[in-house]
Amino acid sequence: MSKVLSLHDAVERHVPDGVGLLAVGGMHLQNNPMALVREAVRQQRRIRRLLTSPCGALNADLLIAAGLVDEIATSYVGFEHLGLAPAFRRAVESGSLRVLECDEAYITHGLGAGAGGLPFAALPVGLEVSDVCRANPESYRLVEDPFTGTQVLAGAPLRPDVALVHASEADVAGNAVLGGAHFLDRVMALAARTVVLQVERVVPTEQISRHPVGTTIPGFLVHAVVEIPGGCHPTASHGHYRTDEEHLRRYLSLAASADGAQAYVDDYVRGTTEAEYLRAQHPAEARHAREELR
Amino acid sequence: MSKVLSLHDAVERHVPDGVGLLAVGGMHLQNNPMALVREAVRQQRRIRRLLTSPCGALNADLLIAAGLVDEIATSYVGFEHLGLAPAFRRAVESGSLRVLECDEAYITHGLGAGAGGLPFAALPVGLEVSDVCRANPESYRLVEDPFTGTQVLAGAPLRPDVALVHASEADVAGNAVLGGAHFLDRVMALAARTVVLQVERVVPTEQISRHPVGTTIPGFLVHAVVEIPGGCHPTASHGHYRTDEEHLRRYLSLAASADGAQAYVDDYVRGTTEAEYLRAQHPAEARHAREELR
Amino acid sequence: MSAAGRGASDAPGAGVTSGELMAVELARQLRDDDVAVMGTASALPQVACRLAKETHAPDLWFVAGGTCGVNPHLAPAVASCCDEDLLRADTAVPLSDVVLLEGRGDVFTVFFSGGLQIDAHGNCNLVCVGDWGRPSLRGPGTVGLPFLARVGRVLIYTMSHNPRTFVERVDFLGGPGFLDGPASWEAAGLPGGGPAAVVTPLCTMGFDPQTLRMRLETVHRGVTVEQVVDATGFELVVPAAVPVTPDPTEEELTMVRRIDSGGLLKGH
Amino acid sequence: MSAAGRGASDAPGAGVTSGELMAVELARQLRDDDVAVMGTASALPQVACRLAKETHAPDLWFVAGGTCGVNPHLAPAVASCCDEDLLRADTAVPLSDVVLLEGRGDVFTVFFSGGLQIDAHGNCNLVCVGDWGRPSLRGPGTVGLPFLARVGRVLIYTMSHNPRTFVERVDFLGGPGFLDGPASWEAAGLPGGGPAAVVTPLCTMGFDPQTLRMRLETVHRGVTVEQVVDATGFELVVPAAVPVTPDPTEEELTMVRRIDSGGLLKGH
Repeated sequence: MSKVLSLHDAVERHVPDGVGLLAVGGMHLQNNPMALVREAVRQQRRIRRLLTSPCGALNADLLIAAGLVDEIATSYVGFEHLGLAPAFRRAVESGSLRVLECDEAYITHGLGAGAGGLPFAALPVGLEVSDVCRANPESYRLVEDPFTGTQVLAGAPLRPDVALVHASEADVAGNAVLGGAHFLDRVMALAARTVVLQVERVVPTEQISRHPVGTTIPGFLVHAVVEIPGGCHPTASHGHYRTDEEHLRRYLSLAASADGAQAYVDDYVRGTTEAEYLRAQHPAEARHAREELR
Repeated sequence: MSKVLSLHDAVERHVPDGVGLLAVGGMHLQNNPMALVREAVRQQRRIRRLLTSPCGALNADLLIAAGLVDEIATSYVGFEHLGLAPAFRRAVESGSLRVLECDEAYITHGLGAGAGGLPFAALPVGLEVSDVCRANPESYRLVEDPFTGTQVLAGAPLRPDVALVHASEADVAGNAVLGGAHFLDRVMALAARTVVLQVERVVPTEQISRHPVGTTIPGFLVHAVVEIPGGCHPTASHGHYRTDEEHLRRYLSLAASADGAQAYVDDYVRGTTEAEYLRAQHPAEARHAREELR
Repeated sequence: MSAAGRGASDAPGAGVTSGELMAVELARQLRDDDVAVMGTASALPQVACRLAKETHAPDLWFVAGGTCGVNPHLAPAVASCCDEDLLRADTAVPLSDVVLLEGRGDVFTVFFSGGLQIDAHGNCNLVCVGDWGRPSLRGPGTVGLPFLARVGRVLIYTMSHNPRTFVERVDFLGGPGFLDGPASWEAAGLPGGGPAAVVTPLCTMGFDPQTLRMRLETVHRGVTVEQVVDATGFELVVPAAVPVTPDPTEEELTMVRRIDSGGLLKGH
Repeated sequence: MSAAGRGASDAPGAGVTSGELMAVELARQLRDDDVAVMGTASALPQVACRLAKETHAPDLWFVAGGTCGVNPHLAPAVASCCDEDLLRADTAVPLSDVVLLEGRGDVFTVFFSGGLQIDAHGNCNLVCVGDWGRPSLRGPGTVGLPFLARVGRVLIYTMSHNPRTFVERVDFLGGPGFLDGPASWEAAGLPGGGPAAVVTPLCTMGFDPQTLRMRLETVHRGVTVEQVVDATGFELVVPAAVPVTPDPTEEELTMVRRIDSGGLLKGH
């Protein structure tokens, strides 16, 4: 049974309005599953809690700009060398967005605990001195190490209800190949109850089979596959295209004000179909292929 | 600086006599780093505690047959469809080998905890009903989950002093490619203080660079590389040769008695160099190449 | 028809071996929405899964633990769960990921199990016979059997149906079945569903819903109920009527033999 | 020579920019047996590591966190730590493995850090200015900075040497330096070695071994001690003699510009 769905149907069926914990894959300005994120904006999906990989960027900021996020669990939202995240900043500074302050270790090990059905993740000694755990007592607690008797930090398991993840290619059964870096995308897919994949292309299973152990996501974890070449734009897709920094700068400059952010959401997301957006913003000529990354 | 060493020097320098926790890679009848194991027998390295991947085979049984192992932490020592492990059986039944009874979950997550500097690994609810944790109170303890207040099982971190691991190829800096399945070999390499790699061939770095993320062991974890084509014999080496079941059956039949085990160790290990052994037991014609696995 | 089921020579139908029949019986336990995982020496469940996938359960997933090939193509099936041929598969994952997912509990719906000892409540033991501290027989270990506590349905299989294997209570509880029966099973509140079926060269068994003890369901052609009772070291629940296990269809048999073209199930 | 170091136009030597000089200064901190890791927006430490590796530290290892390329070849260096070009490297590992190894504590000997705020004891803050609950400036977050507590040597760099960045005490302790000084540092008993150096467009600093407060080591050519003191929002330890930072050699400069052929460090 094919899991390939249209962008509309994938979001409609698998991203419920008011989703409890929605995880968005990719990292910094790369491999953000932007087509899925934009569609969630078009379908006005309210997100009770959003989780980023250690470093979120437009995948988080756009959802926040669209006013859809109640809370965010993150260790970073920003645009790396391009600047701070304007909607995230504004929402936190104005008190309209609650932050579950996390660090990279907790996000990684918390997702690992979610994937493994582990009750919690004990974290390395020393991490308890940062203020992160005090800012987020919901996710971090102290626990007595039963082997040494000392108090150590524990992180709650992270079990996303839905993960939106980009992969280079997948077959119709959902077996997917990560092109290039993995970031936390494999771990996110292992931990989430529902995985919606956005891919550059759907390929025959034989093409997936050729990839070695450790580079793929098995289809039994995947609920929907959306083929949408270019769909990470304006972020990069490893092996397919680079970050469109010009477009991101335009976003940053618009989103610097609440009105501008609204205008961006209206003009580039709500007021346009994904196909129209990509045709206008990300023509196929802007893409390349580095097969060796895949 | 090249890390390539002769078999003799690698073991002499990196496997101390009386090593505290020695981990042996591979699983069942595949990818056992037998050349390193045989050399440890030739150099009479006493092992205070031996750790197998979830399933050890000849890698453990031979060291036990040679009388070198005080204790073993394992979830399985056997020869899969070929039968039980004769030296392991005899040693445990006679009380000369102490067993730290483990299960696959603990070995995997315990090594993960070792790799991550985590104080311990909280284990999935339900695993506490098996007798494994009661048989091994040193490695398993109960801990109060600080998020739910319930008692859950915790496993002590596994930090091998030395790991002996097979890989398909490596460069002189120790960057290695696992051919075929990973078993727990990557995790073992991540967790061990010292990693000694046995490889089918040493290749230029450019050849390692072509392999995608998730299939390699980075050289900064590796202390020595030993090039020894055929060195997993009589176990298989994924992508290079299959299990020599005939030889293994000979081992099993000999090792069924203590004297026979001694005779095997004398004839096939102590009384022969590695080169002589391979020439006699595992001629190059017995090998093949499945490049697509690498 | 001869009264057996324990060898190629005297099996029912067109020379069907016990192994072949067991593969078919295990396949019948599998559903289209299952995700199954198996471990050590798992030629039988490999064949069963591939057969189910090519017949009534095309969307079934199965993972050959060890190598962790996902839906291995199996032409032919292999004896070792770590054989490189299992990487001829739709895809493959690292073992450490499979161990993670075994703990998640809601990914794998079927776990194949077995043991040196299997007891009346479906508990499995691959560790030892006798006292753990000084066993009369030391087995290999528990491997992943403690995960049975968390999986939807446990399918138990063994080629050894005799009173040494089928005991009232395992000497070492490695893979939990229904523990000591209804009271202890309820008290433990385990996330898993417990054992669902036990397939041997003599018969297929399930569990009595009241007592959670093993119950005879069908006897393989040529085997009598009395033979099964004699070969079982505990008091088996035997219903008034015990049908004969349905013979493999021509299609099933042809397919099993294509999947097992190396004849691994021929010798059993 | 002009009195600056903050722009390409008025840098010392043959048009050496602050970024280029800082890369050279960071490279000088690296040793042949180091294994270094860096994260977000790390063009500068990328170049520093590659430079060190091609000069005095050929056996140095460095990992560009994010993409996790190992010894990326960097021709040219890239602005984003997640750029696919960082996979042009000796090898690469999954991020989850790098996070594991950061926790192990004995693998990475050098961790590059920075922040919106860096305080007198080398603590770093990338989370917020003002009260965390209602910040006047919300920064991106802590990323992996809490790991600073476990690493051998922390190398801090920033392009912003001003009193808003260099504060007496960080408003949010994300990346631990020497905490609140010797007493608290000793009490915490952290496994790591703490911050080792701070490199800015104006100067290179270390830490006073008695007070564990930041201490001026060298000023970059054209910068005065007074300028540094004015640009620092806390009382800096200033030794009697502060030498000028050694100029990059011709070889270093040529190499930096080859590694940074895209000119990322030119604009700074």
